[in-house]
Amino acid sequence: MSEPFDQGVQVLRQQIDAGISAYFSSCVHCGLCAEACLFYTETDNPRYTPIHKLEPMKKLWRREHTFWGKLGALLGLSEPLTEADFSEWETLVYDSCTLCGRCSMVCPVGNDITDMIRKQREGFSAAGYAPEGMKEATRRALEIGSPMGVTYATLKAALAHVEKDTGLNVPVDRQGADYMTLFSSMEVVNFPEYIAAITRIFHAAGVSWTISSEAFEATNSGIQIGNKDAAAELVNRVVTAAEKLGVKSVISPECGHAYMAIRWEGPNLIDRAYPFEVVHILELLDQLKAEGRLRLASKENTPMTLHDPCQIVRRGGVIQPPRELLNSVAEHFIEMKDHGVMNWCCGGGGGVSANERAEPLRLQAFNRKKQQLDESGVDTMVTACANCRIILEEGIEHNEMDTAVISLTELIADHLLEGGKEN
Amino acid sequence: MIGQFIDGPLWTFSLTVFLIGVVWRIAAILMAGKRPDLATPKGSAGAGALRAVFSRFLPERTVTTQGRLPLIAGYLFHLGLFALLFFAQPHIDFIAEKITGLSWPAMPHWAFIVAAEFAFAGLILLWLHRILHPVTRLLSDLDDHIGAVLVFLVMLTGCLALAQAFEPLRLIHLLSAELLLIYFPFSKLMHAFTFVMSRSYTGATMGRKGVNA
Amino acid sequence: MARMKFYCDPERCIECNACVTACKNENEVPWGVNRRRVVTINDGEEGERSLSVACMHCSDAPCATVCPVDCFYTTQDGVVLHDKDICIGCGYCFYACPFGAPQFPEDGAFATRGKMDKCTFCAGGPEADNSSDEQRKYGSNRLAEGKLPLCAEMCSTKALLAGDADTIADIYRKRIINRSASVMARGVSYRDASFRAPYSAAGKSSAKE
Amino acid sequence: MIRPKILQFDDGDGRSAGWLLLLLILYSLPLDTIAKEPISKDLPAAAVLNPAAELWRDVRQRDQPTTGSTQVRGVDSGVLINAYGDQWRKFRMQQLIPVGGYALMGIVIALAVFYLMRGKVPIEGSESDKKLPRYSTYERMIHWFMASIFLFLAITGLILLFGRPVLIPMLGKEAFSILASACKEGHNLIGPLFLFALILVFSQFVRRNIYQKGDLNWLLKGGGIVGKKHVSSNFFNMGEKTMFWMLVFVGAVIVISGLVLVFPLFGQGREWMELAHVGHAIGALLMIGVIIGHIYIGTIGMQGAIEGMKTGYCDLNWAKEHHDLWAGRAEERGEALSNEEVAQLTHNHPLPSSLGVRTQEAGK
Repeated sequence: MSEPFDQGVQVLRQQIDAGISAYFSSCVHCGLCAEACLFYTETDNPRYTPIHKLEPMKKLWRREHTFWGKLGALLGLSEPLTEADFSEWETLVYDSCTLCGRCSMVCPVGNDITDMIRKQREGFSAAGYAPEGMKEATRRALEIGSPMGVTYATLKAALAHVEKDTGLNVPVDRQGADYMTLFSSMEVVNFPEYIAAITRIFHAAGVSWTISSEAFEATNSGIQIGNKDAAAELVNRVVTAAEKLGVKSVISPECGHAYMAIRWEGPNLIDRAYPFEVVHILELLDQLKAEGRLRLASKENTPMTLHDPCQIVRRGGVIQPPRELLNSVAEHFIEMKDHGVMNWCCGGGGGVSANERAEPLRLQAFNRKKQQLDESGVDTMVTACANCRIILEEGIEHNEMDTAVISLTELIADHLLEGGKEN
Repeated sequence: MIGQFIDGPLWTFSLTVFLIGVVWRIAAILMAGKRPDLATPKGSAGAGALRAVFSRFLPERTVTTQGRLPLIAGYLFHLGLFALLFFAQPHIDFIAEKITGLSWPAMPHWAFIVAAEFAFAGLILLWLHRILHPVTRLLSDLDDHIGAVLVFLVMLTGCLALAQAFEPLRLIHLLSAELLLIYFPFSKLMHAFTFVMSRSYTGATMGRKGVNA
Repeated sequence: MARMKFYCDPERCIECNACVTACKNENEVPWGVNRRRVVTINDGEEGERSLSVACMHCSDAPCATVCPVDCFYTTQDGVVLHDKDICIGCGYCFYACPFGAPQFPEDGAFATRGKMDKCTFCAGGPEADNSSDEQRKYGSNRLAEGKLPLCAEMCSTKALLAGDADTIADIYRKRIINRSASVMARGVSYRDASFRAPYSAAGKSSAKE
Repeated sequence: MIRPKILQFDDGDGRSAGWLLLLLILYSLPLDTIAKEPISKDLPAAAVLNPAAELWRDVRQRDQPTTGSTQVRGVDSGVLINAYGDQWRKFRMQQLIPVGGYALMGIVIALAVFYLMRGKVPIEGSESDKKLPRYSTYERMIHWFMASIFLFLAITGLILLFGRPVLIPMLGKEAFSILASACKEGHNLIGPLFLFALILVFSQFVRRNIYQKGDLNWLLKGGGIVGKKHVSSNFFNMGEKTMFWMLVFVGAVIVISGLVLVFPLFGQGREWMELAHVGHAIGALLMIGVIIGHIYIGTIGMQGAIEGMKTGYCDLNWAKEHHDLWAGRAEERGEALSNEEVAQLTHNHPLPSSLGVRTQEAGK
């Protein structure tokens, strides 16, 4: 037995709290969660049943928290958690779960299966059983500051472009601003339009904002891989920077899991409440619109549908703002069949997008989204998550579909009424 | 001889095991503790918990479209069992005599039997689903089967003793119920109590986030 | 060894239901159970006759033949009794009995009938004579006390006779002899008095047992 | 039949010889069960004219209304003579129990003889490496639901029917009575579920069980029992279809008669109950016989036959041999899956190797 393995078991053991105990005690193996999981519905492979992905943790729980398990351990009858369990379950835990939270919504006894998998990942990563891609991303995040290796230099270059394009000043490290804005590396690298969009919107709405040169990365690979220490370190950077700049609020970017990480997990990771509040960009936009500071002009005539990013909507609670915003710029907003908190995941959340070996399975799982899109009959899909965007575009390309994916923030910026005249 | 044992000491023993076991299990779960959530809540945790406890009695739409029969069977079984456990005249009499001394109005005999039919159909279908559907087949362990078999035995012996005229049949029913009570706290059957906790924990988490779970 | 029988004389029965009441009272039968009943044919019309019917204590009782648990037995007195501890309440005896003697305390859904109950000729059941168990399950055991069934004892017109077949046949024989005479005199036979005509006891006018 | 007492009763008046004969007939009429009883030694014969004989006879011959009025409330309380009770008794005791019992035994013996002669029908092409999906989980669920209900009802029913001649000598009356009560209550309670199962099975399988063109050919060739050649058939063959329709129609008779018997609260009298019992018993015995055959084929009679109902998938070669028309179409549609794929989809835990070997040997 190797040392990381023992450590993994130890970490896993620490994860078992009242919630996990209640969840395992309640699960009656009814299998309904399978129907909620796109990895099961698209493959029909029973191994992808959400609760089955938790067998290793359940094994530990049974052995150490139940009568029969303890008795079996005492008599040497029950098999302990082995390294083989970790290696066998690694793909189930990382490749076939996007932590989308859909299973947690349907479980009849109310188990938060997603939370369980999130916790199980702690043990797996401590034991060293995590996909290379995610390990690398976490390493880069800790060492370089971003899972994709984006440094402030990269951002600075992108900001320079934005300033040139918009003719507006992007405030960096401005003390005492109201809002400190975070980005996901994906936005910096793939969608700098997003930066331009918020620059214009904030300018038009007169928002006092800034970017920290020390902490601009919002994503948190530590959470995805399940490494509490790494996750806490990444959160700490943001908190320190925000406190240093003395901002009132931190804006989470569109990126879904960044919001979940900084808004909901962050304070618990660093063990203290924030002295500032965290808002999602869509929440802020919705608020600006309500206050009349965000004025929009004209509406799109193309029918549009909304892909709800799991971590923003189902696991984040930002449900109405995207709808309000989209309705204000789209004439024909058509909801997909399963939408809002029951929307289907793009297939790339929870670190799956950073996991190369998961790609074939991920593309298979995309069939669910394809089917949803086909049913809605809409060719323009609006979303609010850079990661979803990338995954959706990949899926669309793979299936040779004719669907455009656009960012909601960028769409809003396109319809901004700037200085009284339409842009 | 055996009858007296089943009626007396074994009953007391099984009821004690059941009560202590259930309390112990619930206490063990509660004592494991849960760290307080430090994130500023968007909604009320309490309201979310309360909502989840009740809202999960109704299925999500996605589940209803894909697995109707197990869902219907689940309702048949649970509602039927609940009704006949607490509203059948013999059970009310038994509870009044042996446990609480309280009694309440019973449902008519025919309703008792209809409830039993529902419960039987539900349990048989659920168990068949368990062994026939690839997912549940993969998930199920010995505990699930023992639990199902014990509940089935209690129901079957109860149904066989329906005439309420043969003492041995009543004793077999009582014995199987006692076995079930003894097994209960050590098994998955605990979900009858812990589901409230599971739903509350999840509901509270989601409630804080402002999501109706 | 006696052989117990009921005879009911439709010529005498006045449908007073005293036998029914006596039976119910003596045996404390539950509601819904009628070990004995009086049936009237052509009520209010010409040829009206009433009969008090209960278990006939048949020699080769059909109920006993069809019983799936074999709970019937015939006593040495020729009384057909059954063991309620063995009866499962299936109702087959009721289907087979020509007279509708077997009764059930319930007739609820799902064939919940309870244990069959029927006339015991006031002879109780398999339990010890006049034990409380016997009393509770089957009613009184008058036979063990040397008494005849109360229904017949109560019959005001003596239409209902109970007792050893030989004895009551004798009584009835005498009665019919007398009646033939009255039939001859008054022509009030139930249906076809003429077939009794050849009897030679003409002239007597009052029946005497 | 000698009735000495009657002669004693006769006062010797010569004129009454014909009259006595008439009395004898009269006495015999109302209750032939009594009349037929040979007089046993310990019971003195009650050879006397029943005072009500004339009335009883009239009622029985329907010269008079069979139903009178009475103060006693209850089903059939006004009926003096249970018109078909005796016929029902004779049917039950002289036909149903002996004939039914021997018939069931005969079926079992016939199948045993057939098995000894013919052995297990193997998959001629031996098991292939491909499988066809045959029954969905839902279909298998309702099949086994029906099967478990049917078996429970059949066993409890048979115990009630044959218990007295077969089990009472073994168990004694007291023990058997407990068993019988349990069977009766169980049978009555579970019985209505058979209707539920029947509806589920009917609606799911009816379309595939409609008779088709090739079915007559199948029948003419005896379903392949005569001779060794397999007869062409669709998803279900003629035999299976016939069993299905028997299940539906005979099952309906069983259900309806069962409901008449189990709900004695709609005022149905004994005549209805007796009739229902006859229909119920004949129908049930018939179906039990058919199902014994069905179980035989599914278990020891044919290799690969039960696979579809167990796992949902059947061997491709088996399908081609027994349901060639369907198998051909299914294969064309590309439904065939490799054994590995099926193993992944079903996650069937393989049998312990010793068992697996044995079943394979039996198949060869």
